[in-house]
Amino acid sequence: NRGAFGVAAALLGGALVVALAYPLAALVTFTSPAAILSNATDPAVLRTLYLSVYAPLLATLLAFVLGVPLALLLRRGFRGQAVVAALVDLPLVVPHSVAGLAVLLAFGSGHAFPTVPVLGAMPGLVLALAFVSAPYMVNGAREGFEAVDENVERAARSLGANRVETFRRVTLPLALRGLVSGAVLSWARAVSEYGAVAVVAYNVSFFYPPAGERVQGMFGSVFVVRQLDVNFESAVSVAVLLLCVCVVVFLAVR
Amino acid sequence: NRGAFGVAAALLGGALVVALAYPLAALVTFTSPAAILSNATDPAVLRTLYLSVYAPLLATLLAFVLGVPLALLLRRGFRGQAVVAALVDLPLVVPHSVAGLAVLLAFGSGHAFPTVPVLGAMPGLVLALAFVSAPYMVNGAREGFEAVDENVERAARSLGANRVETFRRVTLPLALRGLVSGAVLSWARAVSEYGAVAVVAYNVSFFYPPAGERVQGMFGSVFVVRQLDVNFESAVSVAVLLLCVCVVVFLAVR
Amino acid sequence: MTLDVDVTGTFTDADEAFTVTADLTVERGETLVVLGPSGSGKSLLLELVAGFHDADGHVRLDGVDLVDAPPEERGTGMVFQNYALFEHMTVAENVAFGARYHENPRDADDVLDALGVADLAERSPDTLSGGESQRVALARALAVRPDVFLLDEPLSALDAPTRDALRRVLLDVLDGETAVYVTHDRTTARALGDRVAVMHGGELQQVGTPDEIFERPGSAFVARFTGANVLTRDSLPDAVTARLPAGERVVVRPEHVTLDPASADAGESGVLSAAVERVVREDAAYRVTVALDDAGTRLDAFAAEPPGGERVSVSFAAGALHVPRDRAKPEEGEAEV
Amino acid sequence: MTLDVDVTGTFTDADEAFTVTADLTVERGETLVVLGPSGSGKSLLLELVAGFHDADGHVRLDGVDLVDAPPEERGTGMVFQNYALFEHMTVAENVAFGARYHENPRDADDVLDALGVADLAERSPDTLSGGESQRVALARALAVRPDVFLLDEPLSALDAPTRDALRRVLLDVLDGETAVYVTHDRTTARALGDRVAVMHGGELQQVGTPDEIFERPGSAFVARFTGANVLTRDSLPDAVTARLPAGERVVVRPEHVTLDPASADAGESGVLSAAVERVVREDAAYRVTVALDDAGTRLDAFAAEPPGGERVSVSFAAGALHVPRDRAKPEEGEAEV
Repeated sequence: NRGAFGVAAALLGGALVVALAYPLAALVTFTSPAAILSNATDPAVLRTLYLSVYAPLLATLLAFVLGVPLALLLRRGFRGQAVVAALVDLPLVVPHSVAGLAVLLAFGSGHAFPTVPVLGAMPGLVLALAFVSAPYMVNGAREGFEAVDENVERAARSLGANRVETFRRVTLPLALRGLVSGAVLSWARAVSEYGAVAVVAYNVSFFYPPAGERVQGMFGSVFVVRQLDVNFESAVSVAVLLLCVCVVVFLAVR
Repeated sequence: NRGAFGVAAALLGGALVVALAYPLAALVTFTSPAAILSNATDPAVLRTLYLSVYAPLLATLLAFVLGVPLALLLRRGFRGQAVVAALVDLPLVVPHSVAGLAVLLAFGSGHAFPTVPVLGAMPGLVLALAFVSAPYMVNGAREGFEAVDENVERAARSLGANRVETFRRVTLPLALRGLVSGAVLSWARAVSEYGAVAVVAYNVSFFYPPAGERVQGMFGSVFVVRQLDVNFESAVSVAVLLLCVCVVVFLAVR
Repeated sequence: MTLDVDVTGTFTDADEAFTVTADLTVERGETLVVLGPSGSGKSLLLELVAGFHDADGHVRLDGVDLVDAPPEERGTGMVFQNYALFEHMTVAENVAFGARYHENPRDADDVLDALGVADLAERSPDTLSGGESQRVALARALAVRPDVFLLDEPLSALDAPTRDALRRVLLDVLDGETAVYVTHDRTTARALGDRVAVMHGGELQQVGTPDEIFERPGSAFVARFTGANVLTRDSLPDAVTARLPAGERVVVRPEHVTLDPASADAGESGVLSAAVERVVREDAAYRVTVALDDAGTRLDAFAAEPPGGERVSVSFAAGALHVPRDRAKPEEGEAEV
Repeated sequence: MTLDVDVTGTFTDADEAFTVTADLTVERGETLVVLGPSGSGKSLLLELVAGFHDADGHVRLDGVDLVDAPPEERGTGMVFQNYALFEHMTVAENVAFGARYHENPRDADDVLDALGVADLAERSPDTLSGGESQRVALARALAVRPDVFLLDEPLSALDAPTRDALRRVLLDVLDGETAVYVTHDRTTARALGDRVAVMHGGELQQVGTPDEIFERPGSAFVARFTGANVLTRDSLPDAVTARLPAGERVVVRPEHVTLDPASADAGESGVLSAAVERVVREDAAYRVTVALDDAGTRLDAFAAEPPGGERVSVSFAAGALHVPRDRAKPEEGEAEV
């Protein structure tokens, strides 16, 4: 009995493990490491990789600055909290291209910030990325804060630390894991984004330190798709490089 | 002191709430409900909506059948569990278009299933959706199972229920919330997908019950983008309709 | 410091409001134990005194009202059931945490040494046993020389022998300190309390010395909660109850019930006959449960030796019977648990 | 049913292996209490008997070895500290859960009635108090007429008065049943145990009747854990220890220590003089801690009345002193907690 149950579970579960692992293996083994490295020296690919890491970083920074205070408020509780918590989770279920369209309609020319270029520009890219990735930051921070035992903070207060000192010396260090994990997930989500970027801004001009000047570059996830019909092997190479960046960061957090 | 701290948090947090709510509001109010409804009667739009709900449903079903046993195994624990758990979470950080490319390389013509059409076909669409959404199913189910107190199951065993009966009468009912929430999140994630679909299969032929025959249709998130340059208002209408479907399901779970 | 508390606080949880109200004074150097069942509001009262919730009324320390002061300005030292140590610091850092906020803190090593845990100084809190954790938590509070110690069931999470050992430590530490100590355990209350306040349903039922609370409970609830027998007046013969004041219930502590071998005295004035139902050995004596012949009422008695036969004579020490002056809500919470 | 256990199980947590091994017999109708501190492996032993882990050795019920049988075929009825009720069922459904797997189950309503909680039948478990939950858990186990009751600290999560009330219920329920009862509380062990097994570090230290365990502890650990004074032989005068068997430690229970007003007897054979350090009222008596003059050794005594002065004479009842035959690892776990 135990046997039948266990074997069935192992077979079905194993199938899923294979189904998840096999595509990534197929991708990584499609081309040789040498080919990937030679593609990686192409200046356009390097600019793309830089943009794919840098723009999500800006988006995460934005999400961090705005999201950590929100997580604190959500933990403390306030009237209408349920509505705000639902709103924070909403981008998780909005179709990606719809999210892009929404950001475009909200912040595009003539809308919220008339003087900020959005369509096809860096601010638009960062805004779109922040929109889809902020929930990860807020939820990670919130879980981090909620894992801090209230009595531990009370002990600190009772020992003479005021609200700010208690936050700095007790709450923040204890919630740090949650904050970091939220930030990394938020960053990874931004790197992954394709739909919203494809709608709002995938080819943008940005300052590229190695060149010492502003250059034009394409966001990685879009570059992969655009390149498919042009140079399949180059597309795969960029895909593998992007995957490696994400996996390294992902493993670093776990 | 408390004041300054609170006001700063409220301002920053409030800014994020606005930044998340405003784009969705801008999208919904861009066009009139009447225009949306009139677009919704377009047969092509209806087919798109049907496909956007139906294909994710199939992907979720696949993820459910394979994912629930895997969640059970992960909860029970086994050698190499950490590796499998990491692998399950991996699709969460794989860039969406990279995921599509990986699925294409793994299951496309001449690969894993030589006789199953993948590129531009329904099986490919479902596989791509399942790849990106399975982690939500597995993690939801796993959380559901892990929330079941081990002693409650032990009590059932001690009262005479065997492993299967205990699962059916105790574990499953108590984990149901987690299973349902995992399935819905998985479905919502599949509906949202754009990148992988755009790479693997966005225009597919499928059986459409209202017409009683196979038709050609486009996946919603892709339809929105393709339609942007053709008919902006129709694109927005489909976006709003897709958003509504997702929001309704999302609110139903909470 | 003298602590003078007269506060009311209302807490809402899942749309149910619960009000805690208390009026009491803790004299300088006195330990007041707040005794009550789970859900009686005793921990919330402590949190009101510590300043973690908005409260109406006053919390005066040597006459200075602190009811609107933040927790860090109240000079309290708190100890919690779950220890609440700072997991990201060593034991020594935990104990030294409050030093910078106080003019004359105690040295961390000295305090740890005094509590017998000097060797733990460089350990991380998550490597400590329950008893060790609580000693460190106590050391941390001691280090800031608080005006008032507030202790929220510090022994409840510990196993019995550790609890006994730490109770002795607390007796030493709290000697001469002003303290409010919350517990559900009557033995701890009697051991540590200079005075005891019994709480139930968010209100104080009775405040007094341990002897007053245990020997002269103000209500049937207090009597039951402190381990006394609560009998109906009808279950005792008139000869026994004749001189008692009016009241439906009669309270007698098991240590004031005397059991003798069954004899012809039975039926005599003030001597009842009863059947032995159960004998259980406790620490210092046997707890004997007997059923009175006439009414079938059960009561407990302590005896140095187990009764010889199945039948005994029951008598009460002079002045042992007490009629509680039941307060407003006599029946509430009296149900057997 | 007679339960005959001789098992070894190894548990690995965070790369640390912990082995639990026990050899004991529970006679038909007998309650065996496994007494030990947190982390001693007593709960793991119960889980080995219940069949939740792989074990080497045998678990025989009336001679039939069940060591490889799944839990549902072992005929056990388990009660847990955290109640472990089925939250998705009503109380009545909880109690009726096992009926379909047994030929002659008890009626759910009858069992609930017998435990005084018939009125809870249609309630959801999450609306119950701790005491109510544990009565329901007990009813659920009772309903299947188990061959052996296995109880894992069923009273530990309850507050003191609820614990006392439920301990009385357990005395009735377990009367005549074969049961293994795990606890860290010596009072519960003495009240409920026909025999007591003391566990420490995954091994049984001593198995015996409560009197044997409490009066004749086999090791200093058992003595301390059961509340006895453990003294070094040197701290007592030769006149007192002369007739004792060889051994470094001398054990005496506080109830066998007699305190008398300080007198000229001091210095006489067998009478020691001491200073009173602390007097604490417990349920049945005063616990008096004294420091012996010569060695400064502290020991506890029970007294019906608090001592009159600061100095007392200490004497021991005949046969009260006991030298434990310490087992293999005498020092381990003896550190003060």
